Amino acid sequence: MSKDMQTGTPAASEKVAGFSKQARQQREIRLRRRSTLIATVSTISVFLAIYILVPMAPGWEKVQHSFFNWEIFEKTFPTLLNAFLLDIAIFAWSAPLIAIWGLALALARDARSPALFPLRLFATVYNDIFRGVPVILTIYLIGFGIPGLGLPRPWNSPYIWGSVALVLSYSAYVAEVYRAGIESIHESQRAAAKSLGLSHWDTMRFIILPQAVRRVLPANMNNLISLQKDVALLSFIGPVELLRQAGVFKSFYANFTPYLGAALIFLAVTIPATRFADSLMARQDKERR
Amino acid sequence: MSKDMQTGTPAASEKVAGFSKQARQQREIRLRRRSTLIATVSTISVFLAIYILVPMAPGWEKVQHSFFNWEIFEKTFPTLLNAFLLDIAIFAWSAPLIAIWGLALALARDARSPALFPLRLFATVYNDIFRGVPVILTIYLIGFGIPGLGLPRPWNSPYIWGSVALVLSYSAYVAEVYRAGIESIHESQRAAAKSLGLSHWDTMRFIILPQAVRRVLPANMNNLISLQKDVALLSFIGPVELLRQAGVFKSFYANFTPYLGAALIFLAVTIPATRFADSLMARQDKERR
Amino acid sequence: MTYKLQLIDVTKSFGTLEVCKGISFDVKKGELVCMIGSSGSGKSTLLRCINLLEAVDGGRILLDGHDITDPDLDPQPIRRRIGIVFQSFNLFPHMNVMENVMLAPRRVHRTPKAELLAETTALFERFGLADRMTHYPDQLSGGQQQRVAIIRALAMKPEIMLFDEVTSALDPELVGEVLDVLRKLKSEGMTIILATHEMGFAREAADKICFLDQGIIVESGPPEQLFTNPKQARTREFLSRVM
Amino acid sequence: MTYKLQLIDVTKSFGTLEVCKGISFDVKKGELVCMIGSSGSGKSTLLRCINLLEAVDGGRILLDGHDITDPDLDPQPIRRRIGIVFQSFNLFPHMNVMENVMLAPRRVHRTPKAELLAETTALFERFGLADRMTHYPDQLSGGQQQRVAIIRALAMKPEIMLFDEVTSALDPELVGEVLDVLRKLKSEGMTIILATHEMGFAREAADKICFLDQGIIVESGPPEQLFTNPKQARTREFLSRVM
Amino acid sequence: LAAENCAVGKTVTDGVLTIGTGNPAYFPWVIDDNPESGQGFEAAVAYALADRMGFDADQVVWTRTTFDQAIQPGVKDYDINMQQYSITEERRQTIDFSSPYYTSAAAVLVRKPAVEAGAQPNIASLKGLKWGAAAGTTANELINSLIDPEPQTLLYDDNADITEALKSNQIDAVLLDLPSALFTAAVLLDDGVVLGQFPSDATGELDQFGAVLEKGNPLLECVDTALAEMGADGTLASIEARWLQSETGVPVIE
Ligand SMILES: Nc1ncnc2c1ncn2[C@@H]1O[C@H](COP(=O)(O)OP(=O)(O)OP(=O)(O)O)[C@@H](O)[C@H]1O
Ligand SMILES: Nc1ncnc2c1ncn2[C@@H]1O[C@H](COP(=O)(O)OP(=O)(O)OP(=O)(O)O)[C@@H](O)[C@H]1O
Ligand SMILES: [Mg+2]
Ligand SMILES: [Mg+2]
Repeated sequence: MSKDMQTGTPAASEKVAGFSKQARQQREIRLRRRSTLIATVSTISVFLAIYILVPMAPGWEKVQHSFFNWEIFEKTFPTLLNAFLLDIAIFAWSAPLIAIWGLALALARDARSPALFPLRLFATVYNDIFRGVPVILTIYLIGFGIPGLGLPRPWNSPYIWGSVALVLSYSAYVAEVYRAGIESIHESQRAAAKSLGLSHWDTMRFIILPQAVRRVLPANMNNLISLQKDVALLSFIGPVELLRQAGVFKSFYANFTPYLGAALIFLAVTIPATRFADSLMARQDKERR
Repeated sequence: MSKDMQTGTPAASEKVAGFSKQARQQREIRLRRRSTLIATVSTISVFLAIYILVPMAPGWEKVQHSFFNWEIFEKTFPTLLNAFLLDIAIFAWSAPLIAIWGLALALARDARSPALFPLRLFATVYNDIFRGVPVILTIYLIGFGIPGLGLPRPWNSPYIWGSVALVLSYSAYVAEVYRAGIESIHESQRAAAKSLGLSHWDTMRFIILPQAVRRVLPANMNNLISLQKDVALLSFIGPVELLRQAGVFKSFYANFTPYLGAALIFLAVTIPATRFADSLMARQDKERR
Repeated sequence: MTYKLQLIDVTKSFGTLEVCKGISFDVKKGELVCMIGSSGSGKSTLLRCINLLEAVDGGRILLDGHDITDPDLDPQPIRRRIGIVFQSFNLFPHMNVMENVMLAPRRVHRTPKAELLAETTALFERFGLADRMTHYPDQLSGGQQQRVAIIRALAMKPEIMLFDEVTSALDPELVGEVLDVLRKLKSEGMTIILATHEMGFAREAADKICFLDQGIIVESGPPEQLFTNPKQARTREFLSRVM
Repeated sequence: MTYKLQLIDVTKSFGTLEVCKGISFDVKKGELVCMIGSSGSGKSTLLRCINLLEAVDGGRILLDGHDITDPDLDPQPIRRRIGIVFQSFNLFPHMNVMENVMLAPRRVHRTPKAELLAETTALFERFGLADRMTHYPDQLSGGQQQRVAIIRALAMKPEIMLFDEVTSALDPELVGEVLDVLRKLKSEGMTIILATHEMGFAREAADKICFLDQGIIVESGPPEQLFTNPKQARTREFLSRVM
Repeated sequence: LAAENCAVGKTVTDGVLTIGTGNPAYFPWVIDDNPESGQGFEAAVAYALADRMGFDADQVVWTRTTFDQAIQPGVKDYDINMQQYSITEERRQTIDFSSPYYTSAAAVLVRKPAVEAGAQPNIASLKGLKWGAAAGTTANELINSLIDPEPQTLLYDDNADITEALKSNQIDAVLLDLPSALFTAAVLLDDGVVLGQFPSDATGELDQFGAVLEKGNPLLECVDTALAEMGADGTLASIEARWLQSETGVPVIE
């Protein structure tokens, strides 16, 4: 039937043959090549311009000496890398605690029985406070303050109390993310669970949480990336992690190149992590459509 | 018809009268009262317990002296408030710049012509770098580095370059938020605009951006709140704003009460702002359903 | 006592919006009652009230002669006796359909696993989905999903089934398979209340039609009478629009 | 030259998925052609190809005898000659409906404001929406929204109108008002291509029906023939499922 | 450690004297950030002090703390901490100080361009400069009380930051203890100039360095006794002469 129609169509166009698949593909390849060429040329010229113009600034040599000093970079980088292990360690023990405590806070904010009102109030006030105060201030207050209360030796360590400060701060953010996830689960899912006779807690445990936690994974990945960077703030109360080590080198050599090294180390971790979070997010968006 | 049916129904239940609206309401009021009572009692008892038990802790007097020292609070708070004016000023001139530059970056990442590839590449790399490096490092590198290039006096001010560092860092976050907003606009809206013959730029300007910007308002509010807190990091390159002023007092009196004062000032700004952002978000979620 | 379910002057408001303004009707055991009416007339709300997902403001709902709107009653055991299937978002997307079906009996009835598995498999076989038991909801067509939702409700062994426009979100081709399941349930003696826009099905399968408009039952009766000879002007107008 | 639009052996793939496998048909001026077929058969994709929202992989599309698939052509002037209305998400939610309609003529045709206002008002009046011009889309019912979407496309003075299941997302009661608009357009001589599930309307109003299945036109012809006496087994099967 | 020694049982670790210093520790107080060598003024004082208290050199352990860390309240993980802490009444509320081991003049450090622009060692001229100081130190107080400059003073975490701010011309002048000022001018800056120093009667007690101890630490008496002896027998003076540059030649500010 369709064959019939096709031959029945009068060849009215000037281009009787149309554009064959091959012709079309070749044209496309040509177009793409041209684009690539334009892109390459314009990119190279922009970078060349930067490369040539910046060093012409009057203070460039000084800046180069202070910020892009290869000699100092070489000398300090291995130690910096080593100091980064401490960042990783702090991150490694803080992150699970944040996940757990954040979830507990989210559930507390969702508590419905009137007898649990203090719990709900507590969680609300808690989240307000710890999201409202800069992390660095929380670290100062808790990291310096609590040990100042006269705790005996191993228990007054800034590692402990700095991590506690991080956990307290970040769990507030994570709790809000969980809560958003819990609230984003369509009302009908709760209704369906309820109509089957499932209890409030069973509904939470089997229906809402598994979906909510998965849905907010990208948002929590972003929180993790922020955490990885904010671990550096612990340096202000003593622990010699990456940022502090860079600061020590900076003080010692009176040169900022170690900070550049620190920035590179951070980038090496955060860029792949961010990419991963973005791809998670993109995949999720796609699925939802 | 329905009247008929109602009287035709046999009064089979034991409770012939059913629960009248009044009876139901009264029961509900009673229930609600009971809940309120339970809530009040449990809240009060929890706080009472805290109020009585905490001062019995061994180190309480020291804590009170170091953290809740009314005398020092009184002495330092006015100066702290005054220092906060600087935070507000830095925030006030940085925020609009961040909004504009962030939007420009988002549009650059969305650029489609091959000749604009360097722009797209630039925006991508830019966002990766500035989201990957801790803000404090960016502030050090730019706040000290650029003035070191030999700029003449009013142009090398740490206020300027600290703010520039903030703008550069935060616009990367804001750009990502805008981009998510742009991508969240349903494909069909673009298709509808395209099918009407609108150009790429007209589609962006009249169709996509107005919707996207509105949609990401809550997310950007959250960025603003973070910014308000991170303004404090400028203190590391010189400006004596709230956090630094509190630190100076802390060193001077060897007492943490000034930090508590600073925390209170931050909370006074961030809690209402967070509440506002949350309510924006909630309203938006509701609308979308 | 032959009535399975009776609604007596049920009222329900959301804030100032009165959605049900005194609704009364009754359903005998094994009957299939269809509720029709335009969007916003209160059909869904009424079904949610019967399932106790919403608390009524006034009036009574009697299940086997017992008032189930008593606010002192625990709603959970009552809900188990009444199955409901919604228009969409029915299934739990993170579980395969077998887990979807087995969750509630396992948690609520504490049925032993082996017994439950046998029962579930039997149900899936009965409704022609035995080969899909380990699929996830989004791997199934809309019609299959709705059939699984029905199976899930049946697994709790309810005495009444409520259906809220279960075919509205489906492609026209998939409507038939779900309606077939309803026919089968009716033939097996299930008591059914159904809100629907499928006038053809309502006419063919229902024992009674209730036409709702703006929160009241304007007219009700057997389908032949209501469709061929509606008494009320409002009913006539509505039917002319949708048929 | 009597054909307004001709498709000759059009093919289109998404990755490895061949959605159109060589589709040919033609539309005369003033004709109303209906495309029917199950979900995923490629109806929407075909309409999007005609509107140049998707680039075809092979074959040709002739508008008034000129090939519009030439990749060197600027697609914008061609798109203006072809109006399209989608199933949903049609209107721009942040503008009132008058602004929705006036945006494109203002930006593309640069029509002077006064003239445009008069034209737009006339259009709204013609389709019975004169009192809704300052409403926002979400203040209108689905049917009214679709009518505005049609008005918006008409404001660009297109030569052909494409409709992609414009009634599928509507409540059954609202379907009628949109179909009335289509009837009116046809009676005014507009050339129309329509993908639809409304078999009743297709039968009544179409000049030609094309039945698509898995990316090819299985059968096409005048509605009486196709509905009463389909030649292909696949057509018969499809019709039995949806009617 | 002899049983009759006053430090017995009073140190963090028995038989060992733990001394805190900065991270890094700055020249000329500690040379090459290596206090164990005993090189540098504070390192030398520390070993002499330890010796007086009955600890051998190998019984001395160093630990690092930030400036802020050392003056926070609470249990310390060092016995004494020496990093140029000025003794103040306010700080005494929370921590204990030994008697001073050094009295430093407060010196004004600038760069050549400022001198060429007319900066002079008198209050009137200093008032117009843009000042910087280290945040945790008493320098900020001194600037306010002695100079009261017109532009707002900028505060930094450490000397390196201050130096960078000077280099990039964000500030004109900083107030440091004289040895640090001399060192910074000579080593860290190409064109540093120590413009002048304040007479010690102007600065009051703010320029006396003492070792920090935990509040109520019984070791304090021990340390004070030892320091008093070292002052009396000229030990402190000879260490100072060895490690700290002569202060003559820096003009006194009127
Ligand atoms: N939770 C709620 N809060 C406020 N209003 C509600 C709520 N649920 C329903 N309504 C309102 O009650 C009215 C009746 O809604 P209902 O869903 O019962 O109608 P319906 O007959 O099922 O319509 P449809 O055919 O569209 O499903 C509507 O106006 C609706 O907006
Ligand atoms: N942008 C795209 N990328 C990949 N696959 C697509 C895309 N658009 C459509 N498809 C696929 O092409 C096939 C045909 O889709 P199309 O929307 O044209 O069908 P349809 O006949 O309009 O169906 P419906 O009745 O559901 O609207 C489907 O399998 C669909 O998943
Ligand atoms: Mg409904
Ligand atoms: Mg389609």
